[in-house]
Amino acid sequence: MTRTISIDPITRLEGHGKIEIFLDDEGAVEDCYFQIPELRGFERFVVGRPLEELPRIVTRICGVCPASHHMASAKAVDACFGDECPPVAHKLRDMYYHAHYIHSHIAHFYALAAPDFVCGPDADPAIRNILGVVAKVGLEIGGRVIQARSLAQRIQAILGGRTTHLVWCLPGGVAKGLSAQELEEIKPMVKELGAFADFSLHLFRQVVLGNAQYVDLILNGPYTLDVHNMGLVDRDLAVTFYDGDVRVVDFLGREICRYPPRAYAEHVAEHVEPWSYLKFPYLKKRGWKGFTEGLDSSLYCATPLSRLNVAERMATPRAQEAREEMYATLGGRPCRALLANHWARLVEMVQNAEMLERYCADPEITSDRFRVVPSRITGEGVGIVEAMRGTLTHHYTCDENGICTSANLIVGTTNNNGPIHMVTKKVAQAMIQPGKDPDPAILNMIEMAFRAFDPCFSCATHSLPGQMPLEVQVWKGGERTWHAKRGP
Amino acid sequence: MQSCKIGVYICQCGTNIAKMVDCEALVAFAETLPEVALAKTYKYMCSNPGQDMIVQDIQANGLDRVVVAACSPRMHERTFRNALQVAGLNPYFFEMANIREHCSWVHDDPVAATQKAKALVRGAVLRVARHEALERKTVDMCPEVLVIGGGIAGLTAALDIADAGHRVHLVERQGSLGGNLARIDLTAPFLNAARDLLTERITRVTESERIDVMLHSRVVNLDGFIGNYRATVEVRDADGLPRKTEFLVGNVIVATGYQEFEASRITHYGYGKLPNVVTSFEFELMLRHGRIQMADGHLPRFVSIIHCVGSRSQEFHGYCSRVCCMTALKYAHEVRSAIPGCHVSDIYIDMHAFGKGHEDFYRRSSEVKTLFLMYRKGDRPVIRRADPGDTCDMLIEVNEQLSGETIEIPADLVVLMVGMEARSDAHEVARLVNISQDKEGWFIESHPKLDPVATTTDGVYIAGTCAAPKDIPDTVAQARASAARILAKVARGRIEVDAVYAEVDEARCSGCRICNDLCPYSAIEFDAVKKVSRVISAVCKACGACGAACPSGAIKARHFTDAQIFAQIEGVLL
Amino acid sequence: MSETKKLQIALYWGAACGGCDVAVLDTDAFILDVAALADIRLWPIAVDGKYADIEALADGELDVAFFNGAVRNSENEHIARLLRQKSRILVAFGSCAHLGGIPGLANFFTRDEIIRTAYLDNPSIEPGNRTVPTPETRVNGHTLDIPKFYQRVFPLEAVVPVDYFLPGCPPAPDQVRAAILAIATGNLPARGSVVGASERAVCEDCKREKSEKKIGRFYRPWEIIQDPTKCLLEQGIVCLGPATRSGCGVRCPNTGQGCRGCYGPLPGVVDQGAKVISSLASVIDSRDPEEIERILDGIPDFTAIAYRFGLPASLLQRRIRA
Amino acid sequence: MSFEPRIVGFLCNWCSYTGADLAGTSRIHYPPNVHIIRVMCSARIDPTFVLKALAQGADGVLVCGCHPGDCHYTDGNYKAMRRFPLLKRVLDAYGLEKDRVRLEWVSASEGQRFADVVSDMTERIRPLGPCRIRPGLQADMAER
Repeated sequence: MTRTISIDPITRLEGHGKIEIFLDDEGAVEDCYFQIPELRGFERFVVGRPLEELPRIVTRICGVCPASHHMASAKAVDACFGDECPPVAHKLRDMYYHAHYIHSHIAHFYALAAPDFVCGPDADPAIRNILGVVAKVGLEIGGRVIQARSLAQRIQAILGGRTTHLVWCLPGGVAKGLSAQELEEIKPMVKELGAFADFSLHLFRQVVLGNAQYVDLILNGPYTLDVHNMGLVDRDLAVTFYDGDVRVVDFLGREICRYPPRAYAEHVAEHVEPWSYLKFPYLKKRGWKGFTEGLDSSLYCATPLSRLNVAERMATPRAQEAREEMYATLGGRPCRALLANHWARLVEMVQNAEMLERYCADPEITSDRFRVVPSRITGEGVGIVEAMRGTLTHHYTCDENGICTSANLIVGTTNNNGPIHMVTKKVAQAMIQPGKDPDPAILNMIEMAFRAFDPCFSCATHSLPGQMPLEVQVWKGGERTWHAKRGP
Repeated sequence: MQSCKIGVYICQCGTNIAKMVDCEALVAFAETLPEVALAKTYKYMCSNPGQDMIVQDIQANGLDRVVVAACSPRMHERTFRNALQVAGLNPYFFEMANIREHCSWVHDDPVAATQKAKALVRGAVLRVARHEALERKTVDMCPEVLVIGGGIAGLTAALDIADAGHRVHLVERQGSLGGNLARIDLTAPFLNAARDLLTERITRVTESERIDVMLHSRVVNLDGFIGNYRATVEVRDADGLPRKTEFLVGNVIVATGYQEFEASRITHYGYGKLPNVVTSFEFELMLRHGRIQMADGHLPRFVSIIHCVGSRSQEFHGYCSRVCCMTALKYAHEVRSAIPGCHVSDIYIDMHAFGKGHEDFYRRSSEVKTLFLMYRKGDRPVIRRADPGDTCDMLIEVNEQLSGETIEIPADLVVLMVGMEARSDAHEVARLVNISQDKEGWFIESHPKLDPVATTTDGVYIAGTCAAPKDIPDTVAQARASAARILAKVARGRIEVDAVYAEVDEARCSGCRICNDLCPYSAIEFDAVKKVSRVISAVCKACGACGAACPSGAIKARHFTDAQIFAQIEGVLL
Repeated sequence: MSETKKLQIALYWGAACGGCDVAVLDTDAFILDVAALADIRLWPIAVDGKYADIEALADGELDVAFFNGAVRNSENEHIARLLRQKSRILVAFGSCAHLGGIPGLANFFTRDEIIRTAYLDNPSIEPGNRTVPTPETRVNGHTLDIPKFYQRVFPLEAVVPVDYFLPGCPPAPDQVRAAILAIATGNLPARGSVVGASERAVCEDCKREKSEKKIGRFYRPWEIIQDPTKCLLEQGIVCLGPATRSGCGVRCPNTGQGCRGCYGPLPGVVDQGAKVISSLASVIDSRDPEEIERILDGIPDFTAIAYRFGLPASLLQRRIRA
Repeated sequence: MSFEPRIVGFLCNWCSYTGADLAGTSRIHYPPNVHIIRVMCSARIDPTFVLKALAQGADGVLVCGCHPGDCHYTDGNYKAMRRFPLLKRVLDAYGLEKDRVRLEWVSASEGQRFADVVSDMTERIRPLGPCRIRPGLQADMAER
C-alpha cells in the first residue's frame, strides 16, 4: 500500500507549489514530486501586441522582479528593432537594475532568509518572520533595513518613474532621462546603500559565520546538488546582471559552454512533465537525462551562487574582496552548498552598490541622448538578463510592422525547477525513514532548501516569494494517517 | 432606483394597430412587466377620451410613470406629455413605444408583429422606470426677427411682424426685392398682375421704420438658440464693398425661395440651341414687354407649350412643381389674346388643376381652341428644326396618348414649363440655420401636416417655396403662419427651453477636454480655474455627442442617459 | 467583548504576480503600524499560512481579506470561495482581482492555444515533445493532481461577491495605506464601491498641459520624441488617462508613456474600452472614411490597449470561441 | 422553428427614425427583426450601447444616422462615422462576425432604404445563426 504525503501549498516561496511524497510499503520514500499548479500563458497572449507594449506587459509576469522582465523584454525588443539604443540608455537601465537588485536582495535576505539565522531555525514559526527579525536585532536596525529597501525603491522611481511594473524602456532607449537635479537627489541614497551593503555583510559574518552550527549546516547539510551552474559574465568573465554572455560551468568549475543570448536555443531546451505546469530546462546538447545528478547531468542551477560560480571575478573591488572571503570560507570555487546563496546574494549587493556609485560619478549619465527613434525593424530578438533568481530569457519575433508574432520565455526560477524537484526528494529521503513517522522538522528542512533558491514562482509559477508554510499529509489507502503543518 | 407605478396604454389606432397587433395580448403581457401597475388598451389614445383616461388613472391610481404604445413619438409624444402635465405629473415620466410606424404598418405576420410589439413595450417600460423628472427652463425672448429672402414670402412675413410692432431684419441677396414673383407678368388663374401684388408690399416694407432691409446681403453666421440668436450679415455698401453687421434676434424665417430648372439639361428639347425654344420665365419677359415674338422678330403662327420640364421625371425631379399647369393655361390664353389666329398647342402629361378656380380656368382655356396633346411620362416629345420648305420653324413629334397616334405638329415658338427646384445654395442656408433638407434639397418641416412652418430647430421657421413648390396663396399663407407663430411666442415674452440637454458632473470631470471641441453649438466651455468643462444648457441642443464621448462618464445626456438606454436595450431583447 | 479586539486580516492571492504584495511592503514603516493594529492571520509573503489554516477558521472570523490576482484555475477559485466564507469584508486588491488584469489578456485566446504555445510550439521545447500538463496524471502508479486550467480568466467578482475594490497594478502604496486605515476605522463607503482611487480620471492629476483635442495622426510611442509638457493624447500618443480613475500618481504619463488604464473605469462606466473607443475616435480630425481608417491604422492592436487590464471584466469578456 | 435574428437598431431621431416612420406611413413591409431604440443623434451612440446589446443577447446591432453632411446637429454623424470603424476593429478582435454590426446612413425620406437595410441585414445574419456571445459567457460559468 502506497502512502502519499502532500505538502500543499508551499506558500512562503510563492504560494503555488505542491509537493507529493509517495512512500513504499516499508515507509521509505519511493517518489517525490514538486508540482507547480499555475500557468498564465504570457507567451501566447503577447502575440499580436505591438513590440513596444511587451516590456510593459511582461512586468506582470512577476511583481517581485518586474524590472528583470522589463529589461530582458526591452533588450529583446531592441534586438527586433536593430539594436539602435544609445549607450546612455543602456547605462541608465543598468543603473536602475542595480537598484532593483539591491531592493530585491534586501527583501529576500532580511524578510525571508534572516528569520532562519537571526531567530534561529528552530524558533517559533510565529516569530520566524521579518517582524521577528526586527524584534531580535532591534528597532533601529529594523528601521534601517526598511529604509534601505525604501531607498533602493526610491532610486528606481526617480530613474524610471515607477518601481513595480515600470514602463520606462521603449524601442530606442528609455522614455525619460536622469536630470542633474535628480542625480544629486540620488547620490546620498547610493552612499547609504553602499554602507548598508557593507553592514549586511558584517551582520552575516556576525550572526551566521560566528555560529559554528550554522556554518556546519551550510557546508554539511543535505543541501548540495551535483548539477551545473549558469550565469551571465561580462567580457572580463566578471559577474554581470543586465548584459553579457551566458556561461555554463560544471560543478567542478569547468566551462561547458559560453554563448551570446541569440544562441540560447542551441544550448537550452525545456522538458515537459504532465504533472506540473512548470517546464524543466536542461542543457540541450546533452539531451534530457531525467532528474539526475553527476557530471553527465543535463540539469543546472541559475542562482546567485551559480552566478558567482560561473564568473572568474566580481566587477568591482569591494565585491571582489567579499567574494574571495566567501570562497575561502566555503572551501573554494565552485561551491555546491545551496545555503551559500544567501551569502552570494550579499556579495552581489556590494557589487550593485559599487556600480551605482560608479554611475553617479559618470558625467554621461545625465545626458539627454537617452533615446533615438529607431530606423528599422529586423524581426527577431533575444534578450537575456540575470534576474535575481536566475538567468532570464525573452525571445520575440515580429512582423514588418513590429507586431509580435511569437514569444518564448525561460524564466529565472524555471531554470531551477529540476534542481528544486531533486533537492526536495533528497531532503524527503533524509527525513523520512522506514518505520518512523515523518518528522515535523521535514517542514523546516524543505523550507530552507527552497529558500536557498529564493524561488520566485511569480515568475515561474506566478505567485510570491515568501514564507513557506508547509503542510505535510501522509496518506494510507486514501486515508490521512499523519498530518503536520506550520501555521501562524 | 426607487420603485414606481407604471401605467401602460396600448393604442389600437382604430384598426391601424389592432389589425396586426393583438392588443389584448399586449395588455396581458404588459401587466407581467416589473413595476407595471395597470395596462389598458383603447381605440384612440390620442383622442380626448384617451388622454383623459391617462389623466384619471394618474390621479386615481397614483401612477408615476406612463408608457403609451401607439404611433411614432414624433407624432404624439408632445400630446401625451401634456396629458401628464395636466395630471400633475412631470411630463418626462413618459415614454412611447412605436408599434404603428415601426410595427403594425410594416409587418404582415400578426404573431411576429405582436411579439415585436411586446419587445418594444418592454423596452419602454424598463426605460421609463429610470426616467427622471426634468424641469424646463425659461429664457428671455428677443422680439426682433430675421427674415432671410425678400420674395413674396419674406415680404409678407416681415410686414406682419412689423405691423405687430416688432423689428424685422430683412436680408435679400439680390439688389431688389420681389424674388421670383417679380419676374412674372400675370398670375393664374385670376390674371392679377404680379406687379400689383408686389408693389404695395415692397413700398410698405421699404418705408417701414421697423423693417431694416439689407440688399446685396447674406447671412454668414447664426449662433445661439431660440429667443437669443446672434446673426452676422454681410452687407454690401454703395461701393459694393462688403462689411459685416451683427444683431440679436429671437426668431428666424427662412424664405429663400426656389430656382427654375435648367432647361438645357433636357438635350432633345434643344434649349439653348434652337433659337425659338424658350423657358417659361423668358416667355414671361416677353409678356411683360408686351410682345410675343420669335427670335427673328416675327410673330409666331404656331406656339407650343410643353409641360413638366424637369418635373415628374425619373432623371430629374420626381415631384410636381404645382404651378406650371395653370401658368401654361394662362400662356395659352395670353397667346390667343395677343395673336389672334395663332395656333396654340399644349403638350402635357396630366393636367393638374386642383386649386381654387383652377378647374374653371382649365375649362375656359379648353374653349379657346387650344390643342391639347397628352404625352406619357418618360416619353417626351421631340423637337427638331423644320425643313427649309416647311412653313414653320420647328416640328414637334408627340406620341399622343389619347389617340394612340404619333402626331407631328408645327411650331414657331416652344415654351418650356420649367419646374421649381431647391436653390443650389440651399445647403449653405440649411447649415447656417441648422435645419434639414430632404433628398430633393427642400427644407424639412417639423411635421409635414401638423407643423408645416416650424422646423426641427426651435425659433427657425420656413415659408414659401424653399420648403417645396407652391403657388402664391400657399406661400403667403405659410409666410403669415410663420409670422403668427413667432408673434404668439414673442407675446409671451419668455420662452421655455427643452429640459433635455447635457450636463457635466463637475465632481467627475477631470478636465481632459475631450468634449470641448465636439459640440457643434460651442455649448461646452472649459473653466480654466476649476479645470472642469461645463455645458451651457440653454445653448445645448441635446444631441448627446459629448455624453457618448466623455471617457469619464461625467457628462449626462438628460433623458437619454446610459441607464435609460441600457434598460431599453435589455427590454427590447425580449 | 470586554477588550478591543484587534482587526483580523488576511492577504492572499489568485493568479497574481506578487506586485500587490510588494505594494503592501512598499508602504514601508506602515507595515509595522499594521502589525500593531491588526493580527495578520495570513500573508504568505511575510507570515506563514496555508489553505488548511484558512479552512480552520470560523465563518466570518476574518474581518478583512485582501485577495489579489485573477481567477485563472480551479485552485484560485477554491481559495476565493474559502476567503469569502471566512471574511466579513472581502477586498479585491489590485487590477487582476478587480478587472482580470494583464493575465486577462489570455481571454483573447483559448486554453488550447495557450497550452500549445507553452508546451508544444516554441523554440526551446524538448525536441519531439508531445506532453502537456494535465489535471490528473498517473505516474508510477501514483496519481498526481494539478488544478484545472480554466478556459479563461475571471475577475474575483465573477466568482464570489466582493465588498470593495482597490484598483491598480499595483495599487499605489499611499492608496493601500489609506484603504487599510479606512477599513481599520470602519470609515468605509457603501459595499460594492471602489476604494483607494479618485472619482475623477487620471487627467485630473496629470500636470501635462491640456487643450481642445483634434488628432490627425496617432504615433506609436517610439515614433516621436514627445514634448514632456503637453498632453500625450494631443501629441497623438494613445493614453487611457481620460478613461481611467486616478489614484496611481500618474505613474506612466509622468514617465513619458501613455496610461494603460490599470485603475479601471470611472464610476458608472460599464466598459472602459468602449469609452476609449468613443472618446478617442470622436476627436479624430477627419470626415473622410478612408482617411479615418488610415489614422486608426496608427494604433495597431487597439483592442489590447483599450482592454489592457479589463478584458475579463468588459462587456464581452473574451474572444468568441467557435 | 427557424432562427429569427434579434437585432437592436439605434436610430437618430431626425433622419433615420423619421425614415423608419416613413417606411411605416408608406406601408413598406420588412422583416420584424429590428427593434428600434431612438436617440437624438447618431453621435449619442456610445459604443458601449452596441457592446451592451451584444452582451445582452442581440444577434446583431444596426446603427443608423443621417447621411454625412446632413446631420440635424451639423456633424454628429461624423462622430459616429469615426467611432464605428474603431468599434469594428475591436469587435473583430473579439471574434465577432462582421455582418452582425452595421452602420448605415438613412435619411428622413428614405423609408424604402430603411426597409431594404433591415431586410438585407436580417438575411445576412440568419445564416450566421444565434450570436455566441451570451451563451458563451454562460457556458464559461458552467465550465468552471
